[in-house]
Amino acid sequence: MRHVACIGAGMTMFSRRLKETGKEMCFEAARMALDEAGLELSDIDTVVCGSAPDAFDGIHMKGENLLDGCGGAKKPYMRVFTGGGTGVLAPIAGWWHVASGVSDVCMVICEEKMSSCFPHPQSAFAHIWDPILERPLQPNLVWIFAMEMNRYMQVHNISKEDIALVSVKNKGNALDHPSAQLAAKITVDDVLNSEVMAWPVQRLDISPPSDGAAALIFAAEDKVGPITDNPVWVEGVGWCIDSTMWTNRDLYFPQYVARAAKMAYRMAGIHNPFKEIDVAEPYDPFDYKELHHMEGLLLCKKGEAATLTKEGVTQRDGDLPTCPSGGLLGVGNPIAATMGVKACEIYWQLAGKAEKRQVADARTGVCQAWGDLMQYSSVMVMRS
Amino acid sequence: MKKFAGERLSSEEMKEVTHEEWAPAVKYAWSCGEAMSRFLNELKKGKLIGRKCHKCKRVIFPPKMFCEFCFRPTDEWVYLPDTGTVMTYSLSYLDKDARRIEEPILVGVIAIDGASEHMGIMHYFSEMDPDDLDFGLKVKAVWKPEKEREGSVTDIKYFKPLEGEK
Amino acid sequence: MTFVDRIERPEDFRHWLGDMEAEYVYTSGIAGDPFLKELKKGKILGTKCDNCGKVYVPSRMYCEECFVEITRWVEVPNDGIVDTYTVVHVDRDENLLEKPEVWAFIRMEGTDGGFVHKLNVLPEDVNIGMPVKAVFKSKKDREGRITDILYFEKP
Amino acid sequence: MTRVAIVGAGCTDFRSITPEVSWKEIMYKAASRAYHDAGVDPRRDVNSFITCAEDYWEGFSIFDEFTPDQVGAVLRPMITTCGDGIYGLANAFMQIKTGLMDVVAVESHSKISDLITYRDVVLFAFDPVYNRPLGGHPYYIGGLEMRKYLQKTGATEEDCAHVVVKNKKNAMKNPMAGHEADLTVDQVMKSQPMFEPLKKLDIAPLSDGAVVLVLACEEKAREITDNPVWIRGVGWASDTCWLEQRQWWRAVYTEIASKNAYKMARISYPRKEIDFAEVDDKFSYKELQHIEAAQLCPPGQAGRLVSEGYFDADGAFPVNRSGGSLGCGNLIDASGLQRALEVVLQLRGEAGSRQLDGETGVAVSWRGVPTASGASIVLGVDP
Repeated sequence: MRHVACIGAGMTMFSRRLKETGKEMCFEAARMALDEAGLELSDIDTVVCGSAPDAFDGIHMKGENLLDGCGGAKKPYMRVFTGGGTGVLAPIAGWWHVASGVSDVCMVICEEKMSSCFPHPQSAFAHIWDPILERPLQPNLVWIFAMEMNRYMQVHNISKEDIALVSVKNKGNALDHPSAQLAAKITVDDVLNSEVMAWPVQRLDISPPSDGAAALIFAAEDKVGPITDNPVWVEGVGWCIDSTMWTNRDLYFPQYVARAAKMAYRMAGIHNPFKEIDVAEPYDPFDYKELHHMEGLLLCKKGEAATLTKEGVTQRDGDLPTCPSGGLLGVGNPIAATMGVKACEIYWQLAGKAEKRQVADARTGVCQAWGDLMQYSSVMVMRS
Repeated sequence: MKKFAGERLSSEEMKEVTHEEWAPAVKYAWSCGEAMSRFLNELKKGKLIGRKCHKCKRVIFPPKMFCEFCFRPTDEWVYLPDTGTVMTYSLSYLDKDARRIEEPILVGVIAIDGASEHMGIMHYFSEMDPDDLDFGLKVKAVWKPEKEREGSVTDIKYFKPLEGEK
Repeated sequence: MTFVDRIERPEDFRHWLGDMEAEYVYTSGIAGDPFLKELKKGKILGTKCDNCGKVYVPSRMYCEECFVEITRWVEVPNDGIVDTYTVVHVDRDENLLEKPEVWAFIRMEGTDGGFVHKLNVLPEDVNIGMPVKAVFKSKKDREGRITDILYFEKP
Repeated sequence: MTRVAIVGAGCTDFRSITPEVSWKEIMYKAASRAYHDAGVDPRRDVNSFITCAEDYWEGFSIFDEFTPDQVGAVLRPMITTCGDGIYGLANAFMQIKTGLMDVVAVESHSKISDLITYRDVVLFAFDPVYNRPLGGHPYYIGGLEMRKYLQKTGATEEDCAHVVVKNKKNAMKNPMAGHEADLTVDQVMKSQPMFEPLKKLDIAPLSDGAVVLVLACEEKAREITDNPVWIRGVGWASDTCWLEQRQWWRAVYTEIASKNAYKMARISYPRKEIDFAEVDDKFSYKELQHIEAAQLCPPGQAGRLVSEGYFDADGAFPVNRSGGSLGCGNLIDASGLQRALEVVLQLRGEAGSRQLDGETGVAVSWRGVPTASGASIVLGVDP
């Protein structure tokens, strides 16, 4: 297994609507990553595209349409797609392209253009359900997150106030992110008074749909020397999927996240995640999910995440800075392109390039993505 | 190329810039196959049916012709009562087109009695005070009249609290 | 045998009807917007990569091979050469068309690109290498779309 | 680094409609046969699972949600590759090469009979601003390509008709095939012109079917089976996606993919070192295009050679002994695994009345209209 390093990252603005086409967004993100790594497209020998439902961009076999913007023309180019988990699974695919020895320098581009689905991506979300068991009930996607949040709150007796703290933290952190779509100084009361969508989920508990793209470049250890003296090494990767039947499991603890995390930690030689990890970017499309995923990532005991948040442990200057980027809640949620605030953020943090968002002396970081019908998770551990 | 590039558009500008509109014809007739065909035909008769795996002893509902834990064919059909327990729930103030509604839609996951732990389906609740909707509530299916049933999960109108519960 | 119980009567098999339909609005993008605005005026634009000199029609925001941003716009004559063509006999539902249509890829002169479009030429008169010219809709019917070009025909 | 072998193969037969199984059940059938063939228990012995699928072929916004249960991947690492089956094999190959995974299952299927509006979905893959607004039947792309191919190589429509006759006849000996037939070149030439010069019989008919292959690292492969089929080389590539930029008559993607696969397999004279091939033939002329792009005959000569019987079952270089897509049926994104499966069966000597002799085979795939993407994989009896 060749040792693999991240040597450059890039991302576009996250916005409810962007003028750029999907291809153009991919180019902007890829060009930023190449510029940061000081490379040209000719230095890249394979390209991986990560993009979530075709139903958002409104193009069947979307990977084929994006390929020239990703720099894939006349190159080995492949798209991987695991729902919301694509944001970290695509970089993991980039990792095995290089670690396997098949490729020396691999560029991973993630893209999502949800604004093409008009007037609201909600109509694309209407088709993620089982056609026989669930679509006849005409469900709204928020229902299942409300049901998971409700169960999580009930088992651990966690209040809405505790959960709202996450939204306040992340939307505040996002004020320091140039791409932020919904950065704002808000209070817990703002969250509790916001419009109820599907109890217990309210408007400010949720991240917005966005357009955006992100890019990350991986290189093999023997190629890193001339390129950069500040590589960030991929130390652990893990991914796991649970049964399709989300109605057949207890939703209070994400078992599949724990399995993906254990896989990554075993590979990275991490035995006490809370102590050994300096910065974490769990997937936070909803505020309760950051807590749910901190527990899934074994960063704390079940039900303890809310307490840590209340004690400020997850602040940028806390013992375990969590979502210093501002996450999906603050910067935006372009599904696959959330790689920009997860994998790319951890790279920038560990390379000391996070500017105003920089966490002091961070050496080991973990990023995580989550998706499908509350059943998929991908985890990557990096170390500088 | 500047960093964090991108030109934001407001919803009005979206239609001012040159653009294309399209609504694809994408229609399906999914083959329900063995398990779902039987499941739907039984719903039409007002019955719930599951499959049992003799190796792990689980009664799987909704039914599958294979057990995903043991990766082997499931062994027998098992009829199940139309009562169950609320595993989780939500009160939705958005209808299917994400428009706000005053009266919430009560929806949740019901673990069906007789099936293994947690084996449930999502469905509506009604004929009850929303405040009574809680974890562990015992509920019973309310069916459409037989002649209106067509073999669909909507042959069950909703679940309501079991008598004597509330 | 994969399953231990099988349905024996074909009429017991069910099919479930459904769709995956939604409405879509596609922005034409940073390079597409100026191209279609000029097309509406009956003019065809391309973009030229300063690095390798390639002229892209339709216009592009970046060069595919040099992977650098392109900002140079060039006007392109409405004339092209038929690079390849086909005579289409069926519509999208595979019903026979009353009159077969001629579709072609027309390479625009002096560029590395062109248009996939229809030809207003009889099937028997078409051949590869034949010069053709873009014919636009009347000014008032144009909408800033690729369909503002009605078809290509002999100059 | 370890070498990688295919140790198990399973498939359903290829039929135009399969009303008796749902998409879950057709995947389960192929998977249970593959695991039985390899003698492995997916719940214990398989470390990673890969599915190749696209949302709109299946009818779900996120099809990845609906795949784990039926291949035995519940609470296991699994991904969906949006590509042809050979792209899935490439991902499995890389996962095993890293040493992180020992045994990986790759699944791909077609349940295209469930999709009512196939042509509208194919058109939905076209560029929404520059190509799709013109509408029409999306297969006109095939007509444009075939015309240019015939012009550039001097091949004739009769040569393409020979491909159809050869493949549908080959399929007569393939019990899994769904579109076998004894045809004459004249019959093909007289079939309904659709997108001249592409005629109705030049187009492979759609078909349902599922294929699962089980891959293993060298150590596990020797434990699992005594006749593993080794992956000597794999490559995948895309030409530009713009119709306006494309080389209409050359399969550039196969040129790049095959070059990479041969480099990995240390093959310098493909025509001599490879014994037979299974190449994509969703349209008749594509087989000729892919044979030339994969360096399996001199450039521009495939048309002449196919008419001379050079690629027949008993010819100098058999191509598509299985019957190809024209004979078995077009499995859309599972076509790559359909091609690779035949090469595996041939190399294991399990091709029955279709058996060829040979120690190295290549499978070449194309993702269909409107893409210019494809993959190539070189398999051999020894590593």
